[in-house]
Amino acid sequence: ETANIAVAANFTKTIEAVGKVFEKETGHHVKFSFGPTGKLYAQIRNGAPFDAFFGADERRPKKTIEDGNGVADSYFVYAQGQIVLYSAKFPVKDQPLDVLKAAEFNHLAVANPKTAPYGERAVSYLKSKGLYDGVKSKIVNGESIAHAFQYVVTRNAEIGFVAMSQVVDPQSPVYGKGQYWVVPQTDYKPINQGALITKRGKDNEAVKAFMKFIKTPKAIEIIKQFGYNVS
Amino acid sequence: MQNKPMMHGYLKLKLGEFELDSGDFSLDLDGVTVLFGRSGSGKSTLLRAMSGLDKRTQGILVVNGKIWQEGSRRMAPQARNIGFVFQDAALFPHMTVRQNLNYGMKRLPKGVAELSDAEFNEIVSRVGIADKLDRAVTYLSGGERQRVAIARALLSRPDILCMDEPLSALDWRSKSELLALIEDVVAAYKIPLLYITHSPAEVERLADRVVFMHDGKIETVETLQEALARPDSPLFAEEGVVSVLEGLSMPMEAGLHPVVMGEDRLWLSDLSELTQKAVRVRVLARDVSIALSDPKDLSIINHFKTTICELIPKGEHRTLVRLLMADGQKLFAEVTNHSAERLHLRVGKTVFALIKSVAVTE
Amino acid sequence: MQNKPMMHGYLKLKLGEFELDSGDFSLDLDGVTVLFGRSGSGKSTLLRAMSGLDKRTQGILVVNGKIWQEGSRRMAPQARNIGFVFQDAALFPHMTVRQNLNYGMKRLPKGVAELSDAEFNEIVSRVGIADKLDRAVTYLSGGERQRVAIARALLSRPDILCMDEPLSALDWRSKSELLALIEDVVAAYKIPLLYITHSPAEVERLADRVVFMHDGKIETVETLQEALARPDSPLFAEEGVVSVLEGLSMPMEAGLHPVVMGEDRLWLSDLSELTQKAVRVRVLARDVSIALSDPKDLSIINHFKTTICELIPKGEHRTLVRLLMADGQKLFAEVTNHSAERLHLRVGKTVFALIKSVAVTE
Amino acid sequence: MLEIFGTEINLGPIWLTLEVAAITTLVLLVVGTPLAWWMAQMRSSNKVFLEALVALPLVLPPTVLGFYLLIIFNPTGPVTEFLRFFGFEGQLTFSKTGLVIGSVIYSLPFAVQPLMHAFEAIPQRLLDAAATLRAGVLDRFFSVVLPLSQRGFLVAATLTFAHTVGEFGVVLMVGGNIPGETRMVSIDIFDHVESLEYDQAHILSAMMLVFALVVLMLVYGLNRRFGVKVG
Amino acid sequence: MLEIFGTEINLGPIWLTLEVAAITTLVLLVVGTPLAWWMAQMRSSNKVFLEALVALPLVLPPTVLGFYLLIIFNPTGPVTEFLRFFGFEGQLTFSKTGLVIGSVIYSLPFAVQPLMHAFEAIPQRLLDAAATLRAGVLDRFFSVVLPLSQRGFLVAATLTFAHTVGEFGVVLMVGGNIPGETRMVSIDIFDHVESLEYDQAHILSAMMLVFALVVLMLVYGLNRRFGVKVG
Ligand SMILES: Nc1ncnc2c1ncn2[C@@H]1O[C@H](COP(=O)(O)OP(=O)(O)OP(=O)(O)O)[C@@H](O)[C@H]1O
Ligand SMILES: Nc1ncnc2c1ncn2[C@@H]1O[C@H](COP(=O)(O)OP(=O)(O)OP(=O)(O)O)[C@@H](O)[C@H]1O
Ligand SMILES: [Mg+2]
Ligand SMILES: [Mg+2]
Repeated sequence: ETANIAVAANFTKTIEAVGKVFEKETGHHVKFSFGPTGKLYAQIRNGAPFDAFFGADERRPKKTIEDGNGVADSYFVYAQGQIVLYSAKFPVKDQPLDVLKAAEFNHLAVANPKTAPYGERAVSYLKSKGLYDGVKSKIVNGESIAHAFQYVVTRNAEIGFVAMSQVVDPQSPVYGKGQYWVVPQTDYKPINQGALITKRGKDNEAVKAFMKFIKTPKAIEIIKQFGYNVS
Repeated sequence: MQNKPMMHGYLKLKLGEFELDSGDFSLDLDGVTVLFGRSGSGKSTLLRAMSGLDKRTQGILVVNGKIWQEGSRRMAPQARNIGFVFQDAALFPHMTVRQNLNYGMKRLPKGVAELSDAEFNEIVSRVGIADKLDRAVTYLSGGERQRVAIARALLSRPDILCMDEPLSALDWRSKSELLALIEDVVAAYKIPLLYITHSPAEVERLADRVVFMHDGKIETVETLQEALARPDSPLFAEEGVVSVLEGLSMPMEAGLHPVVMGEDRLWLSDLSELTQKAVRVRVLARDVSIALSDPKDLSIINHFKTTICELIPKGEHRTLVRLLMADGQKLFAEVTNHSAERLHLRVGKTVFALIKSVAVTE
Repeated sequence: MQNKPMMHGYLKLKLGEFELDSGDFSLDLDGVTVLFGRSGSGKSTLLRAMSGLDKRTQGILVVNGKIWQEGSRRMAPQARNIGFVFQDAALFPHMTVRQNLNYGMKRLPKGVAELSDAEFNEIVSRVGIADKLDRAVTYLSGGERQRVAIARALLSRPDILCMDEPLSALDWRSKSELLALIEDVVAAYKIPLLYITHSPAEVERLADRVVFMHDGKIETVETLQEALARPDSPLFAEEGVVSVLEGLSMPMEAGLHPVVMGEDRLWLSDLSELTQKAVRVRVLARDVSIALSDPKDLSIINHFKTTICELIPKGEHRTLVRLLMADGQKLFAEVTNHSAERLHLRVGKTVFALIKSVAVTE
Repeated sequence: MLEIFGTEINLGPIWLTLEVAAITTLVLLVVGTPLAWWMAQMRSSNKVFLEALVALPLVLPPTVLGFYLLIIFNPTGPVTEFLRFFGFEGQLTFSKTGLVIGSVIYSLPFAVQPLMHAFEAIPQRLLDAAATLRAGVLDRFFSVVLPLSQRGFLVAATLTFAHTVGEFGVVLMVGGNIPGETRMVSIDIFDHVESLEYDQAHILSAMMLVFALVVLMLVYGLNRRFGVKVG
Repeated sequence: MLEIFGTEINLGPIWLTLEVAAITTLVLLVVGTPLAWWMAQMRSSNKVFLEALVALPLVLPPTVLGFYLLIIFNPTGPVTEFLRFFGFEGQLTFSKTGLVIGSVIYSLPFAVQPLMHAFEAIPQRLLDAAATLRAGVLDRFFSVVLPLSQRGFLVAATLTFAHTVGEFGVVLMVGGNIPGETRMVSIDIFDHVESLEYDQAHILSAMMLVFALVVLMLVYGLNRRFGVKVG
């Protein structure tokens, strides 16, 4: 059987890796559609043929269930994103707070706090440390965490809050270059990424199997490799 | 019982400041009808209105019993079976000459046979574009474009032909070749022709009737005879008064064509083979001289004994003399007042009319 | 020491199958030079090449000592100070008539004064568009467009005027009004004019010299006198042979203008006030009759005693008689062979030439 | 699958893109031609309104336009209901149909504006001449108007085609990014960028550029060879 | 800030959008006119290549185009270095300059194609007539070509303007979505949609549509009143 699964864009690579293993092990087939979480939400609300929905936050998957488009008890948190501060130029690994305080950079890339949980957590972290006002005028908003990362990669922003998954990936263009500092998990609310089975996928065996598979240690191992936490 | 082909109606068309307001008119639709009038008098506008090419036309137009226009409802031009040669040719720039010609031929109404290849070739070569058939039309010379437009209209076998100054950009030789062609086609296929020209020579050669236009109005519709009989006819404005005489042509003698008019014979030195028996010749009044006696040792060969029936002072020291020929036809002679006095010309006097040169019109 | 204004060169221009290849030519740049030739012979192409309007022109062109073209390098047309009246008017559709006229006036070269309002008004009203100045040009009639184009070129005060069949779409009255205007402007401002026309009447009226073209080549360049002296001149193709006589005009007597030619007097019944003392009159050979004795009771007023100096058989049963007038000028008469025999015309014989009608050319 | 410089490239999205772009161009020419002709002939003041209306799809950001299309073409919405009535089965969104509909609406101005412009430039006297040669309205249109507006059609077709190829927002929203079904190459590139597979993104982009360059040069070259100049 | 139906609307992005769209249109007309004229006059086969090149920005998805612009315009890249050489200070990305540059490149085909089309339709004989009336090349251009290609300019300007207003991908990518500086209304609407603030999205979209409709109607109305028909 085949399942169509809508996945938040930031999780693209990870879930493809998981999916490959899943397909090999179960013989089921999964097709992933990627997009911004809000867009996926709107699509499901308007009859998109998705059997499951992996969001980038908790809010929009939960809202899908509230709307009556999801299977109520299928919701779970499949991964937690980790924020890192990355720069190719500044010594963020050793003195992250000094760098932020000095604010000698032109641009600090952050995902849009309004639409991306990574951005929202990064901003609230800055605020909690009293650093926000100092860097506020330097912030450039990427529409998603991937977009914020592109700012940094292309050196348009000298420094930025990006996702752990983006710097630990051996294929990443910044892999082994520059410095990054993992923002302590304790300093921000966890970025829970929630998933659920949609009403359409209720009876889809492949989806059920996949949801089960993603909670197995094997899958969790892969997810962790890509820089996510799984609690 | 078949009615005579006719076009009658009343057409109005307001274009900016100009207003066409034809007045009631009625035209026989056979042979050639010429629209004549000064530049800007509305000839093109009237012809377009008659052809249904302007949506804003108002009025009524009935052709051969069919209603072409009633109020602002008009029959579409493509349904009228009209051939039109535009003042500026209006060739299709995306087609070769041949494709332009074929355009109308491919759209013949049912029941009308296409022209044979021989007929096609004849028209094309007489129009003088046989060697240009496969050229793009964009770079034709002014005269070449007009010739293609004429051929295109002729080949589309319309029920009525309209031509808007089709010969204006041509040298006289092309002009006279095409005039002959137009005459032949009109005669052979019996297509009535509506024709705009500024040239009185073309009018006299082609016209059966003339529509005189002035300031957007039709002033009069006259047969060519009537138009020529009036000494003040606008046709004469350029070359002066003209008489048109009718007669029967006879076989050639000593390089001259005799044309018999009652007892008189007019000798035509015209070169062309006269195919028709009944001919029409055109004599400029200023080409007619008057002698009191029949002069013998003179190179002028045409001497007619005539009676003066009217002396019309023309101003500018000229007198127009209307002469009655033996067979009753009228002939105008223009002389200076000085000569008229010297020769004591009076109404009723018998004089000899000497005609130097003569042109055949039909 | 100033040289005579001249244009000389050799122009080549290949357009598709047509090839302009002028050959060496050399023209005096004063008065009016007419390009004459059949439709498609390359008149428009040559004029465009002379004006620098076609980039593909090759050859050499030197005007008043300045090099306008050398090889494929050409001086830009806007630098040549040429006024051009195009065969199809080429008015700017986004401007009113007045704006079209102003276009050239606003771009006078330094040192050339703009025409005064009075001069502007005169030209505009003589061209006959005074009441149309504020109209959009899009809907002008064919003749109106040509008139605007003529006025536009005249008002731009060029050093050389080029006109490509500027009068073809006009009625004869507008034609003759505009011819008079063109003559006046050319004379008053001393602008040399290059002029294309198909009408021999226009040639005879305007031309100082004629460039005969055939098949893309300049056949000959002749003064009008030379062109008219040749009995086989292409100018005569339509109306037959023409003689042009020169004389001095005298004050009017009894409504007639005497023109003195040596001992002879030619009586002109021409209406117009003759401003010039030296006049040129044009006589069609077929308007000249020959009498053996001086006829008395005849309305023909012009009788000249002449000597036959040549008899030219013209074929088609016609003979062209070249007559020597008392003052040495040549006069052609055309008679039928039949008349020539009847009158026993021989070279050396003294005959009377009767001239019925006469037109003044200049 | 194709391997270029050691990088695997999935050709599916490319074919899909070309197919959708071709269909969209075709549909737009077929639909846009009469519309443009009708508008070119209009003299009333409605014309102004219509002209503005046709240009509107440009004003909304594609994702937003997509969002509204999603709402309008919702499987329980009025449009789908209406089509059901005529025996239509299936769904307008999340399918190739959806992609085409979205692209057609989004590219409408690119087709209609140049066509209208071209139609308006055709001299009335040529249409008059055709009418006197017995060509009816349709006949005139096909024999005179069409060939003389060749250049306009070319502009319309290339703008539409290229625009559909590069379209992203609308097709992402209406199509749903389902692999093998609605994943167009623009989305594919974007996915690669998101998942840090820059190599694939570069290669795909380069392929599209080269392909487009070749196609456009061919089209323009042919036009230059066989084109007509009016006026 | 404006309150409509109890929903707060931030007008800043709207003004910015109009400003950027206006500047872009202006720049494109100024840059595109000589380019289009030059191309219209060209007879060599380079023309075909240039035509295709001009159409290329259409082929890349805007976000991808934006991504490449990010790479090209990065503050240590050659373009910026080159401009620095001429005294340019500051950064091409994350600024209004960047937005305008991005929009100009992206909308280039919409300006150049209709202009070129219009220029090519101008009858040579009118240019000849102008030349014989002593108008030089530039003079001819301004006195004959420009007024006669009015319709082409109109199409070019409205397509460019509308397209820039609705532009999303490129400005999102290059701009940095900095509130008050580079947040255009298209991004604003998108953000509202993403964060499920549908009311704001609807209101903003409606405002843009109505505004665009009015502007376009005005423009087309004026053109109809003062327009010239050639041919
Ligand atoms: N659409 C229009 N709007 C305004 N005026 C017009 C329009 N069409 C024609 N006219 C005017 O109507 C008058 C008659 O034009 P028309 O073309 O019928 O003249 P014409 O007799 O054919 O002249 P010509 O012999 O010069 O061709 C002209 O003065 C012309 O300017
Ligand atoms: N661009 C071109 N390409 C091909 N042939 C051309 C081009 N321009 C002109 N010709 C041809 O050159 C010949 C001469 O044209 P031109 O316009 O000079 O003739 P013309 O003497 O002015 O004739 P008319 O009296 O009919 O105006 C014509 O046969 C024409 O078809
Ligand atoms: Mg007319
Ligand atoms: Mg010519």
